[in-house]
Amino acid sequence: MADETCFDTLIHAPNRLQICAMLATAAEIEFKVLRDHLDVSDSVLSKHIKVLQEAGYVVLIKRSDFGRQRSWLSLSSGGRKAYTGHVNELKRIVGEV
Amino acid sequence: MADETCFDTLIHAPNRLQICAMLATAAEIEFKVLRDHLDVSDSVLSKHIKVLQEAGYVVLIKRSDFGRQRSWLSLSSGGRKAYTGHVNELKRIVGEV
Amino acid sequence: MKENEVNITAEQAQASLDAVRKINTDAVETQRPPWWFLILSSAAYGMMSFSYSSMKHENTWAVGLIISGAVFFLLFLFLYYSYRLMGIKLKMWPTSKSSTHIYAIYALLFGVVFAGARELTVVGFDWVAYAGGAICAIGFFTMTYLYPTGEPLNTPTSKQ
Amino acid sequence: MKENEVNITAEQAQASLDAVRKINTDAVETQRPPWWFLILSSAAYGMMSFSYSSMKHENTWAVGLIISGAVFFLLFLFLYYSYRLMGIKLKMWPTSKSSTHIYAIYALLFGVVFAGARELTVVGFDWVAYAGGAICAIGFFTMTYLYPTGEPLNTPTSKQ
Repeated sequence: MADETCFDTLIHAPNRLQICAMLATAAEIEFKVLRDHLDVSDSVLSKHIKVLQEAGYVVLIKRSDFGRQRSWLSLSSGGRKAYTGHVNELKRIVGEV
Repeated sequence: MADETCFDTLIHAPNRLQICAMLATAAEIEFKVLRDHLDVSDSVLSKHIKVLQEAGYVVLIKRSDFGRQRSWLSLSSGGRKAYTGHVNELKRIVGEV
Repeated sequence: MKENEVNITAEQAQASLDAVRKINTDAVETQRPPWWFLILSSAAYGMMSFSYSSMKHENTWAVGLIISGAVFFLLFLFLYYSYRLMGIKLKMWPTSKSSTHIYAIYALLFGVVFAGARELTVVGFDWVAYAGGAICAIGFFTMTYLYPTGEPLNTPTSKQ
Repeated sequence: MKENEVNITAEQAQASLDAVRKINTDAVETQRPPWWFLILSSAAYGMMSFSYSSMKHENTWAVGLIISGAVFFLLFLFLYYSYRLMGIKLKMWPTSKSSTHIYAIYALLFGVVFAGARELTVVGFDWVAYAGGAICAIGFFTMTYLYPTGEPLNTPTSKQ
């Protein structure tokens, strides 16, 4: 495969890798849904999201559904590229590719 | 009003009063939604729900929506009566009725 | 479990009632339908009353009644389904004495307006159909806006 | 931020990949539509192919195509809306190289079957319309069941 491989320490932190993996499967995921799937607290998830946001990997949009304010998270194209590259590098390390 | 008034120590515990107040407004509320509205942790809410369940005030039903298992909570008619009675007693104490 | 002797002060009771009021306000805000829904459902409801009043053998307002009724029903089905997915099953029936009062207002107000407007329109007062439709639309809008949970805000306001 | 020198062991990398696989499995299970949806949408899809193949000037299968297409579209609208309320916006377009492959299979398989079945049916092989419809229904069911997220399970299985 001609995919890029690149180890990314920012993504490698356990919770962040899982955040990216989850976000990669959908267009957008709500903050609370992501929190429940990862089984972490609000504050822990917020902290990681902030780091990923600052790196430009994750985009946060607030929208209202039926008067309820919700925070939606999605992977930016840069974030998706970095995540894919990181997973490919992990695969290379375990000798899979 | 001819409503019953009856102080209920079981309901009076702060979080439990709020749980009953929230459940009284709808037919059923999902566990996670209730938790987010009350801003408490899963374990704290579980503990209170258990007490209310054992008293027969709250009913818990598990259902699945789109493959997602969800716990739904509702006030039993006994729970609703106890809650209304308790609120009426509180009103009597503050001299409102 | 239950004690009839009161063992809390008025201040403590007031604090508890304030907590209940806060939760009720929260619930009302959460369960209040969005504006577009309030407007569409009220319009459909007003249209139902108007169509029912204007219905005669020689016209087709019966179709108007069926269509507006279907729209009204589908809107509520949609609302109910949406809230259910968001984790709230809306109340369909009165469950307490206080909510019975609210539902009674609905029934009385709209039952009387529906029947009355039709009677008067049939007798010849055509403008009553419009008035009845408007009353239904505005009344429904107001009631749904104020009491989305079907419960009055049965909490102390006198001490505020 | 990025380091090209590898500073973790194969075991650590494997553990990370396992975590990713766990999340992917979780996502697939969450986003997999319920059985009734899979069955209805596959049936509608198969019907679309069958109607398209059987469509001739002298019959009304064009109506069948329109109806099954509308059912298919509405089912997906409903699914999309439901998931959105539950906090997940489903992916509509391929976003990565691996998901492009999945979408290409859909396009190729169904494009070829749709066009081919019609060509052969028009030429006179009536049974091809049934075969094409069945292939579309089964293919769609399988693909949607296996890849609800539009992503292959791109995680290590060789070491399991």
